[in-house]
Amino acid sequence: MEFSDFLWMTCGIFLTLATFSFLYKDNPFYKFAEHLVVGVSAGFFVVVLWHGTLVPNLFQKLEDGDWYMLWLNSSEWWYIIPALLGVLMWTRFSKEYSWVSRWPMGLYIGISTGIAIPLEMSNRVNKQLHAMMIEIDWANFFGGNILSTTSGFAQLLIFVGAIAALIYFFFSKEHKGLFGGVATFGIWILMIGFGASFGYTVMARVSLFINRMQDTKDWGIAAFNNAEVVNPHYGAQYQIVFWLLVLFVVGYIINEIVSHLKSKQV
Amino acid sequence: MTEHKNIFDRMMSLDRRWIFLFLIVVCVATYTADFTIPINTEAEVESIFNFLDSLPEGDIVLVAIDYDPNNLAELHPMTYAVVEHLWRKKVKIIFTSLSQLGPAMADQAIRDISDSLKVDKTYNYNGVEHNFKGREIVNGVDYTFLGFKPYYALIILGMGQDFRLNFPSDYYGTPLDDLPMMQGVINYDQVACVVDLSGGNITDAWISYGQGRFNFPLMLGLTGVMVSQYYPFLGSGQVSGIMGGLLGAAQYEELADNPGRAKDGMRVQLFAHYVIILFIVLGNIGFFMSRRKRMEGGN
Amino acid sequence: MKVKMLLAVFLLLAICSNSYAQDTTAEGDTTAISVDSLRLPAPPGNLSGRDKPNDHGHAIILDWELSPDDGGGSNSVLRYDIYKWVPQLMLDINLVRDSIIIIQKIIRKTTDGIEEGSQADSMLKVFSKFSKDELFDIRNRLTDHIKAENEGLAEASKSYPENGAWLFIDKKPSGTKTFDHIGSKEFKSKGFVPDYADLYYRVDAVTITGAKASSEIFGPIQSSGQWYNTYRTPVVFSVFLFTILTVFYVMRAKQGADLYVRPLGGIEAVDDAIGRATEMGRPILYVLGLGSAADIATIASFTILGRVAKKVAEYQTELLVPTYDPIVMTVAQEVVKSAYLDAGRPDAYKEDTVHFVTQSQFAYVAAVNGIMLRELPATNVYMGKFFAESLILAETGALAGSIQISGTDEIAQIPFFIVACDYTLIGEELYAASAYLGKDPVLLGSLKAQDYAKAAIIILAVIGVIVAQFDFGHYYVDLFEVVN
Amino acid sequence: MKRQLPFLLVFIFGAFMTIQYYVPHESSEFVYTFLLDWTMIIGIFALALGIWSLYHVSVDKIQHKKENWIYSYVTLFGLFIMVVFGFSYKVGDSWGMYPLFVIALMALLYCLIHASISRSKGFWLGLSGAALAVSFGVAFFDDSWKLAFMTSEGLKNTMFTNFADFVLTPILATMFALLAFFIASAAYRAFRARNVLASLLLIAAIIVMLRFNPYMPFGLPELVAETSSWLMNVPNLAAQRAIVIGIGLGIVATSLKVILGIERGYMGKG
Repeated sequence: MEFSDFLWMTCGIFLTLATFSFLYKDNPFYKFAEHLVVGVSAGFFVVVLWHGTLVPNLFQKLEDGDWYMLWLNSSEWWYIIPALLGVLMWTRFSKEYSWVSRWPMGLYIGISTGIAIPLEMSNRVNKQLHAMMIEIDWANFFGGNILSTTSGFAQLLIFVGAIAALIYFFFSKEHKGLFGGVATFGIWILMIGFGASFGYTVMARVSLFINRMQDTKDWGIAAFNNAEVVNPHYGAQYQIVFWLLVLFVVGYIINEIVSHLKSKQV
Repeated sequence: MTEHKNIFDRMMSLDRRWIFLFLIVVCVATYTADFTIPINTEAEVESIFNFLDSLPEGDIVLVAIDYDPNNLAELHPMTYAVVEHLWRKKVKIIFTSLSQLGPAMADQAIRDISDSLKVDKTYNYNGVEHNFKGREIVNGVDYTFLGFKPYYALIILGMGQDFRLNFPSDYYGTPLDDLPMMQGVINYDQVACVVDLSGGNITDAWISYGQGRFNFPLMLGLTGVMVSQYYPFLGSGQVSGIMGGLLGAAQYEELADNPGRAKDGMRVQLFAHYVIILFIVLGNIGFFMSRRKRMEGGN
Repeated sequence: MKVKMLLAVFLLLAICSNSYAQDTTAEGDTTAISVDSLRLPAPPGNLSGRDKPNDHGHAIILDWELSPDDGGGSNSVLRYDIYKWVPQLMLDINLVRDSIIIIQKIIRKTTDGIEEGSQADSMLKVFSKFSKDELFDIRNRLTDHIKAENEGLAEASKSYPENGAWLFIDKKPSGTKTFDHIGSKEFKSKGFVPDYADLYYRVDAVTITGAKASSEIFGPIQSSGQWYNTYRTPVVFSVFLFTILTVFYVMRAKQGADLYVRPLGGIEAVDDAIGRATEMGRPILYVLGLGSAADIATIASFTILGRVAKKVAEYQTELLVPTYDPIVMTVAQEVVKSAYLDAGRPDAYKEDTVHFVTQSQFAYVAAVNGIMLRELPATNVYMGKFFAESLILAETGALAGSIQISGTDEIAQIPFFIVACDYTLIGEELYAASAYLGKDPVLLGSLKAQDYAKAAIIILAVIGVIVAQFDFGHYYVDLFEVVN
Repeated sequence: MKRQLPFLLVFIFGAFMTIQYYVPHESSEFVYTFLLDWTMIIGIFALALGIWSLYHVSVDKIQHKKENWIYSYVTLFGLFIMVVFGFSYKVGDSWGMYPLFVIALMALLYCLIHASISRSKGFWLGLSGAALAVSFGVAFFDDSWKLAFMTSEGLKNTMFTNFADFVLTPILATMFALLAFFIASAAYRAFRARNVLASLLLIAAIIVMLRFNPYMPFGLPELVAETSSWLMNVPNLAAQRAIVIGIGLGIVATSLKVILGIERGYMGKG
């Protein structure tokens, strides 16, 4: 690893620590990391969307046209229309004409709601309804084990639970009497489901932290040249940078503790 | 104000930064400390281990590294655990990698594992101590890496006829007939079993075209989210064993007494879960005790 | 000059065309060892085909019976190769298509992937001499040329079996009995399959040694596109009935029918929360989530934002709306501006109330976290589409001591909102919220329609499960199936 | 025209897209993909508005010296430096005068910010003209690097990738990793057995969290593992199915209201 690569890596570690410092409290390092990431990511997306979408989906469609013909002589001239609509969005820069930008907005929302109606009806309603109508496995009702997830009992419970939870969502009927009882069972099922999926997610989230620890460890390995493949460029400067960052972090922590103790004395 | 707070009230309203600190300390400590935790092994992983462990020296196993770097975190530990176990027992391995982005990663993993085989090691499993001498792993003698070819279903079928059909030479360009271990190895008939490690639908092809057609023992290593949909094949006997996610890999490492990446991860996971549960319990104790106090006070 | 250029191009095409045809037919034989060393397998039988139903055309479904040698034995069939007969005209056009691709590559300056000395390479050398404008011209002329020639394909394929060649399409593993030949609808693409032209197919059974036996030729058959997708009939019915139901109840509500809705905790909290913010003199943070304006959850959130902004304007509290998507930002600006206008306080509206942050998930979260800790909003409202960041936002908000109200239709995130927020609208309740907040009887009417739709679903599902236990049940269950 | 035309557009395009779903024919597909292209292109044009908003808010902070105004420079420089990197790339072996070019552009940005907030506009505009001239000069005379707008070499610029890999990725990954801690604090704060519902949530979560815990007596580990898989596959599935159906109806109802013009709150009228 070249020393410059190591410096970049150190920069990454510093920003990692700066972001983690948010857990303690809002502080200048977090503020720096936060403002930096907002700017850099916005710039990153400008570049990526330009090269990835605007060039292939618009510029390349119009590239054989000429600007003085307003690109109307290009082979796919109809791509002028979305470009024009896009330009209409820019009327928002003016106070007087900003109402024009409502046209492309209306078009955008019309298209998206129009797509949603049949698609969501099919995927979320029709298909789920069809999936509910199953032949229950009566021969294997308890599957030798009450906790089996494929037994007839489990299938029946999924069906009944889904119906009950659906009843909970009724807006125009008070949760009273038998209806209220079923709705209560429904909310129980919902809560059990939510609890289970909360508990299940913990593992995935802890792995994220493990990955960050792994990155930090890799940095340490690079600093002390402990890797299996010996770095031909290795020198003392790697360790100097390492200790500088460590010293900096430790110094900040001590400073925080001291100022905390002082504020308590007052 | 603070004087009135008893211990239970405090338990109920801890500053969250104590939780963060505690969690960080526990995670870093368990990550850096060198100890192992017992892992409960499940029957579907045990069957894989027992089968592979019963193979005599010189047998051949086909290990299909059919995942790409996206699923590396979950499936790499399995590759390491299984391959090291087999090589320690001097079982020979044929590797394939039927996922487009897989071969370079698989090649790197094979080299890594070869390096770790150079040292002597002692394992203690099934109640017996196993001493293994370190040795050099030789390409063509201990393993053959066939590499990648497109149309995985056809490749799986083709290997049932002859490995040379789709792979006249291996990943490094050596003709298969020039490799010592491939002498007399024609197709699946000479292979003891197939271990497929995959994060996608290549698994389906191994089940229907491979096992379904040529009837070899098939073992699967899958990502955590895939596991539940393959249990039916276990029940029907088409698949002899399943390892699922990091947990499955950790179970194999436990069985082979070869703690590695998966158990390192699980160690941190277990204690992080403990910390969270501990704080939940603390909060609830505080909640119940102070509620009882309040009720008593009210009466 | 230009005519000469084009002549040169076509000359090149004519030279290459013969070798090209052979290239394509030989493609299936990559794994062959020797053809004559073993006896031939039995061919697949009864090849038949039909136009793929409910599609945009350009596709044929082929069915055949397995070769008797499929399944075990040393003479076992390894795979089936599918061939299609194409007229010479198609091969000629394909060559023009290749040259268009090469011209395209020169224009884009991406010439990697072309092997030295290959046919493509020689084409590349010819075309590289032209200027960019000339290349555009050649490309457009060639495109027009193939467009015109494509018209003649239907006529040319009548010459079968003269003047044409068998083109390899795909290979399928043994045991496969059907193949969907889905051609391209794009006339510029090499996989183009013309509609309303005669197509002929053949399937070869191939053994390990490469010995192959061809089925009888099937054809002619024509592909065509349909104007109605019958697989989606159940969806037509559901959408139609639901629309009628909605319109009916909206009409009834307009006529003044009294419609009861049960109270929702999260909705009632919104009013209190705005009052609380006013008392404390602190702002209200409204997060529209990570959805784009194409997500209906975001559109529902706009309507809620409108109601909230109106109340905020009346109470003269500050509103903060950081956004993730630029279109969401513009729409939200419009919403908030109109709300201030409706409340009679257009002067209090500031353009920066709704501002853009960035389009990166966690950078956006970092910025919103900063806002929460520095501006200390009295109330945070999260409505819309949320992903993994839901818990980071909600926990930071709780740390800042804000009252939090959330609603999302991302099922995976609902547990985290329930755990960390004071009030949560679960899934569907998000869509009902704007009707609740507006107290507009017309909108409440549509809630009634939703309830009846749910009741209908429950009844249909219960009947479905009961009849599914009997053999005749599938007649009923199949009515609800939507095939993709 | 001002008020009604947008709603008319919503109705026309909404109704068209609803019907398009049932028509598989080529011509209907062509319009469908074309319209999707439209939305994408409109979205990118709108990004200019977004960037303007970000710039405006940051400059506003600097102008009024609001709390933490100094950090706004970090945002603005981060934004513009990425854009510069993304549209330039190295041709030869060295970068030549490229650093000067970048610095000149950053100076240009600084002058422009001050030109828009300071009273002495002329001075700052003059300075920015000078910075612009320097950057143009460098770009014109230096052949070791190039600007590229229509081809995507900029994405492979090492400065661009380094900023993406060592600035963007660590911060984003760490923000994500904060979840490991927040999930703990949220669990501590909210999982109290206050009532039946909270208890159900709590118990289900704890059982699933213990699914791989080896330190339990009498075969409990297997029981817990089985129970947790049952919880995930039975009650959780039932709950999800109900929510999905409800959401589906909610989406369709909302879309219908929008297309039919019953709900107009999304454009500020309601």
